[in-house]
Amino acid sequence: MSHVSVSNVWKEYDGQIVLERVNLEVKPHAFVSIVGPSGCGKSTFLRMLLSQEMPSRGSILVDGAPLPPEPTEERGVVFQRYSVFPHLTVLENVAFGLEVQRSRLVGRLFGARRREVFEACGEIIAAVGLDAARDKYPSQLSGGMQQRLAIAQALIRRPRILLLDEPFGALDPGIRADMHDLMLTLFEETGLTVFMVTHDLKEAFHLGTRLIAFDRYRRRPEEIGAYGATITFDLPLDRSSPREKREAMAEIGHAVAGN
Amino acid sequence: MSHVSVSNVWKEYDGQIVLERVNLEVKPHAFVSIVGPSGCGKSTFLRMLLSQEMPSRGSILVDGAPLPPEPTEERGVVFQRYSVFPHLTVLENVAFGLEVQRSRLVGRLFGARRREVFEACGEIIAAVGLDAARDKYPSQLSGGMQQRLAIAQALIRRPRILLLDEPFGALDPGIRADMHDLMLTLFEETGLTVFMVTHDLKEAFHLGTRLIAFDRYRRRPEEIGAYGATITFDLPLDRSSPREKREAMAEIGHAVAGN
Amino acid sequence: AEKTDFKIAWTIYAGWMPWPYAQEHGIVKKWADKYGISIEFQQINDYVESINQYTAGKFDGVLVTNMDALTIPAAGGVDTSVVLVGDYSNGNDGVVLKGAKSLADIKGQKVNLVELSVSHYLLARGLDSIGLKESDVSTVNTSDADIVAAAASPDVTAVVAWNPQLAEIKKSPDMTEVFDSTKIPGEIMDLAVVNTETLKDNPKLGKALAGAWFETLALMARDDAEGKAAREEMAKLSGTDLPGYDAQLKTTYLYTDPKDAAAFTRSDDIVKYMDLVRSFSFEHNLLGEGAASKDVVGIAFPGGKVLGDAANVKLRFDDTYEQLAADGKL
Amino acid sequence: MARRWINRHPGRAERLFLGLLPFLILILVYATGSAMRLEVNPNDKLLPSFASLGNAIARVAFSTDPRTGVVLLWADTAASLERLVLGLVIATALSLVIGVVNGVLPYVRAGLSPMVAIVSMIPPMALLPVLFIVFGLDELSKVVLIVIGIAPFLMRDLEARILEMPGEQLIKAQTLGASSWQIVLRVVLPQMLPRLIDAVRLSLGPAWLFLISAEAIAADVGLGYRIFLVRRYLAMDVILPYVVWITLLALIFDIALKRFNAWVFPWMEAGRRSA
Amino acid sequence: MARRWINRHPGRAERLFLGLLPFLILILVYATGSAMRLEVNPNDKLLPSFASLGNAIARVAFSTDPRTGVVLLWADTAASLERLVLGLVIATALSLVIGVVNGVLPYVRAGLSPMVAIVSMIPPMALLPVLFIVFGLDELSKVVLIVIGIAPFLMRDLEARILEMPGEQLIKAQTLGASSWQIVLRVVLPQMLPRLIDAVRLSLGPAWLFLISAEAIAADVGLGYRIFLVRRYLAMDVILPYVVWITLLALIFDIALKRFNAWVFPWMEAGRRSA
Ligand SMILES: Nc1ncnc2c1ncn2[C@@H]1O[C@H](COP(=O)(O)OP(=O)(O)OP(=O)(O)O)[C@@H](O)[C@H]1O
Ligand SMILES: Nc1ncnc2c1ncn2[C@@H]1O[C@H](COP(=O)(O)OP(=O)(O)OP(=O)(O)O)[C@@H](O)[C@H]1O
Ligand SMILES: [Mg+2]
Ligand SMILES: [Mg+2]
Repeated sequence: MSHVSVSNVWKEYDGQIVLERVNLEVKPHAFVSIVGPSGCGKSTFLRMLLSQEMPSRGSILVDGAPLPPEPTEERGVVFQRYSVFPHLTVLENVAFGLEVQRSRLVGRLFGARRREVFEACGEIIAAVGLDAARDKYPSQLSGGMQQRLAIAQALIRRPRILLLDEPFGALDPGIRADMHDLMLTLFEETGLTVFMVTHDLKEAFHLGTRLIAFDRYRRRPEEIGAYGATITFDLPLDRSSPREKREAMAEIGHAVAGN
Repeated sequence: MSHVSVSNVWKEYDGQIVLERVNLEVKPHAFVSIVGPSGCGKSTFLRMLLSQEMPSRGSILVDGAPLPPEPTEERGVVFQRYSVFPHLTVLENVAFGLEVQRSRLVGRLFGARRREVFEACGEIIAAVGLDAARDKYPSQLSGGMQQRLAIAQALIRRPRILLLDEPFGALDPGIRADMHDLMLTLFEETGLTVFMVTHDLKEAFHLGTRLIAFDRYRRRPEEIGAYGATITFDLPLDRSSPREKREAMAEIGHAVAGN
Repeated sequence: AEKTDFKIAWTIYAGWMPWPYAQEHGIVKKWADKYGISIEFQQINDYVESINQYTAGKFDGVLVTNMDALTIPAAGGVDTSVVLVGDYSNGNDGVVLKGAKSLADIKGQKVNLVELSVSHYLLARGLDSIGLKESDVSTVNTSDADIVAAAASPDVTAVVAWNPQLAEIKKSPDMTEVFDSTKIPGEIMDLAVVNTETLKDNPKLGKALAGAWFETLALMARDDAEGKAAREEMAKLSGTDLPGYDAQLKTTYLYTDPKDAAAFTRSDDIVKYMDLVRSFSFEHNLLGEGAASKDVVGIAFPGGKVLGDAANVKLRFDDTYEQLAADGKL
Repeated sequence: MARRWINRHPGRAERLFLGLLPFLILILVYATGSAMRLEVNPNDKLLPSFASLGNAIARVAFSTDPRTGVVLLWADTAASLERLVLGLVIATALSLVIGVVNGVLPYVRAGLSPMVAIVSMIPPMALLPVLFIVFGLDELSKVVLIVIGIAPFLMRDLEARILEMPGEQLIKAQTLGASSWQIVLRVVLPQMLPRLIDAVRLSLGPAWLFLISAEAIAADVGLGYRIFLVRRYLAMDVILPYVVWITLLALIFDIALKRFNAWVFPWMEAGRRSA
Repeated sequence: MARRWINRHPGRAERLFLGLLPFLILILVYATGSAMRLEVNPNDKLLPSFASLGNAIARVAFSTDPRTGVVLLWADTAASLERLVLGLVIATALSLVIGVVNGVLPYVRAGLSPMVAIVSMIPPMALLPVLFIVFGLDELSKVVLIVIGIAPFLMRDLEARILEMPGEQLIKAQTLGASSWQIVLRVVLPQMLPRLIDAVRLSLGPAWLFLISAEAIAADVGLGYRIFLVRRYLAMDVILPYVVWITLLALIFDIALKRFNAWVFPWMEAGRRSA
């Protein structure tokens, strides 16, 4: 059975077609890496998976049911731009998801229950390397630190689908490798389905169990607007065969670079 | 003669030491790649080179003279966060530097002179691949497109020193390769000196003629704040020897990843 | 200094409406031309502001009550001459109680009025007449523009007001007028005053004003169509209609005949009235905070009579122009 | 699944209905109140019936005043609008200059910002006598009252908005060789004009307030003058239509300025979150 | 190299000097004007000398009034502050509720937003008669006038600020399972409180204005009452100190609210560009 099913989705903005004829069937527990040139509509695609925007045409089904019309806790997200809450400390940002879950009325815990939740958050904060900044506000963090915080925040509710929009772009290689390990561990442990937009092909191959590329078939300037991008490559990735992977990588790299 | 000379520079914020004992001599026409873990002070270092902030101690000399106390057109910049003018179109954003140069009084050209400048900007706009978006406003561009615009804008005045803070982080590999070529061409043609912060070691090696890494010697949580980061690696890069490059890369990668 | 252009401030009030009428119908111009000067009447909505502007020197003259002439320009050191005593309030000011029958019921009530104005004076005189003191009531300063609405408010039980507001307030069935200015005739006068120095240097101004004033009064007093038309226009100007305006005129004793005006200005009554007014003013600190007694500001009357400090005369009742009009010598 | 309320947007028709609803309720409440009062006292002037409102409107808006030969409402409106527009234009121009130099130049800010903050706290009404004496009782003082009343707010708002601008933009402009003057002209001003106009929209209410207050004290024509004139007779049948008319005028100004902003500064709209 | 003016920051001492300069100039201008007028008429009341100002201050602020047995200035201040604070608190609370639901819930916005916009344009002074009837002539109507005067501005500002919030935050909160109510409580409200307080600071001027106007219309104690009472005899020696005092009080409120904001909402300051 296919878990996420995208059929014939189009998306226009004010008459400008961004995406057209997007079809995709994703099995449960897939890690879909999404690549494609800048401005081709990758973020737009993620926004539709999130129900932040509606497709202009076509439908998206999850487990056979249409996507709920609004974001839910089953689909977590890390945006390209920073999306943590500026008025909460690192710890409070991470605890937010648990607090609203456990206190429906005021969305906030007190006393022992609060301490308990905060302790539970310590682990993931440590995992993203923000232990020393637990009590800082986002504006006191560097860009990369904010993004790591956003990742921790999105993971705390253990969503079934995780949408990542260039989540590791601002991280240095060391931290990035740690985050990759964290992602893979979580992915294996929880049976999560992940959609990740990235510009780093190596990352796409390293993490993904499947790689799709968005691109336009028509590239002449006067055609942009009238024709949108769609899925031009769709490769299942087998993590066990490094050679195949390298070959596929070269092929895709070539195609996506567009020359 | 050394072109840019940084001697014993410290930077503190509210008693928290971010950088300490930074010493660096840079020859003219160098391409300095800067790497280091997130939050270690790379952006802070660039801000000081830009005169956006003053060192807490120590001095920075350019061609033997102290750095002017404010940003000048000799030092161009592309920030980590988007820094184009939201009220100008792509074309106007790029033309800005030329307009303020040629019209001291109103910073704006009219008629034939305006057309001439706008035409001159066409080339670099094409070079960063924004031809189709010449008349769009930044808010109508994707993140990557905005960043490419910022690069074109910074290059138009042909600064002698160019400061780049993760300029290509948001670009897809194809565009990124084009931008690399553009950077290298410009670098060779103009005798520019470049300081570029990046998280991508491959990029650092590919573009740089020299690579420096910032890091802390002390990493225990209770020591952060009391001790800052400083330059821990400083390698001249010879573009002609791929093997050496690969070896150095492995070494640095290991060190910077911190494990 | 001698000059030819004069500005007088006026505000809307039944007894003063002849002035704007005279201006619009060229009567003022006719008389001013006769004396080779020009006089402009400028309307100010806010009565106190018009006096303040006169006191600050922005106008050569102003239409004002006797008490305000004493307490604002005169007490403020601006030597002021009364050129014309236009009328006195003969029922135009009144004390109104809600659901009570006599003035004695006012005891202990909160009274809404324009504090330190002629309303306040009327209240004091009323209380005096039945042996009450001002401390037997408490006063709430209420703007004259809003006093009608205030009176309609459920928690207001006692109001002192002048026309046309008074008439509006009395229209409400539960309001009873328990005291009015017919009980103190002549004490609340409406005057045309001019800066003394200006008048001394330019007696023509006084003559022109007197000429225009009595001509207009004669016109409006007529019971024929022309007189009615004049009054109708004055009514319009003051924002009401002819019956409303006529009702207000009934409670205004206009000195239509210049002889009467001159006689009243010279009478002993006016000295007595001004003494009452200055006593009230002194008791309410209106002659200046530092005033040692009610004598600090001198008031001069025709024939050399002076109330208070003769060395500091700042308010002068002058019958010259009324007399000239009476003698037909203008 | 039911959507969260924050995600539910009314349709066109619903929006129209919801927007009109409070007004319908208001009219109903008025009608009831009026009927109740008129039953007790048929001469009550406070809440006149719709019929007498209609009469009064016909009198002031559609027939010439026999005395002056003009239609009162239009004469009043013309006089008031002239004062208002003049006051708004002067206040805006002044605030633009002072707000921008305050926001951009630290030295000027150190000198003027505290002064502007303090002046913005002075209740201008209390100083009316001085104003009238300094600026005379004619049009000038009315315009000056509007300017004094709203300019400090505009200046402070503008200064704050400029200080909120991302510092990177000013740095970027400097690295492109722009002088202080050029930065003001090409970076700060164009971005601040739409904000200023938004601030002017917020000032429309106070501007009318000051105009009416000034007209209540010294004028012989104008909307505020008329209201003041008939207020002593409690002629609510004239006051209420005048108030509605003033509100309508203010609203038209507001909408016109909003449209103007969207039209002249397209880049503002391009980035807005849809409402 | 000479720095650009936008990059030059005055030092501590310079800032103090520059900040005081306009006030010194003002005092000088006043002293000259006063001396000139007093030369012409020693009894002139419009611009009293500093000596008579001092006398008046001593009289109203430091000695009991013989008639009432209280120190006038303190009695007036206490009465006015009570009304002002009450009005501000009620207006703020009301605006918080309405502004937030307007900003967050599209359905409520469709209904209330136009109404609030229109109410914000009504000049409240013109409707005083109705206010008097409904709320009486005592304290309540004064407080209500303040509320009616400033609440619509606060509501509109809050609504606009909420609409300016990055949409990503609301989306993010939803993906973390927050309900509309939880989003309001934990995301919108905490971020809006400091903005609301900033808006209240901007409303301090208007709030005083409405208070003084209300006190001018009907009162027996209060700062506005005193000013309008003594205006009857142009006692600028009392009016001017009262105006200065009101300005000072407003300023203290302003600074206190600013401090409060920085203290209670540290995250606001953390990200600010240094001035
Ligand atoms: N709200 C909008 N209104 C109009 N056009 C939009 C809007 N949002 C996005 N677009 C357009 O849609 C296209 C796709 O944008 P999107 O942000 O999805 O690109 P992307 O693939 O994520 O690019 P990048 O890799 O640079 O982030 C762009 O051409 C952009 O101009
Ligand atoms: N204005 C400031 N006030 C206080 N601390 C600051 C300020 N700016 C930066 N810092 C601190 O200085 C340190 C270095 O920040 P910086 O932005 O230079 O890091 P970076 O190396 O560029 O990180 P990244 O790779 O994530 O961009 C961080 O710990 C940050 O918290
Ligand atoms: Mg994107
Ligand atoms: Mg950085």
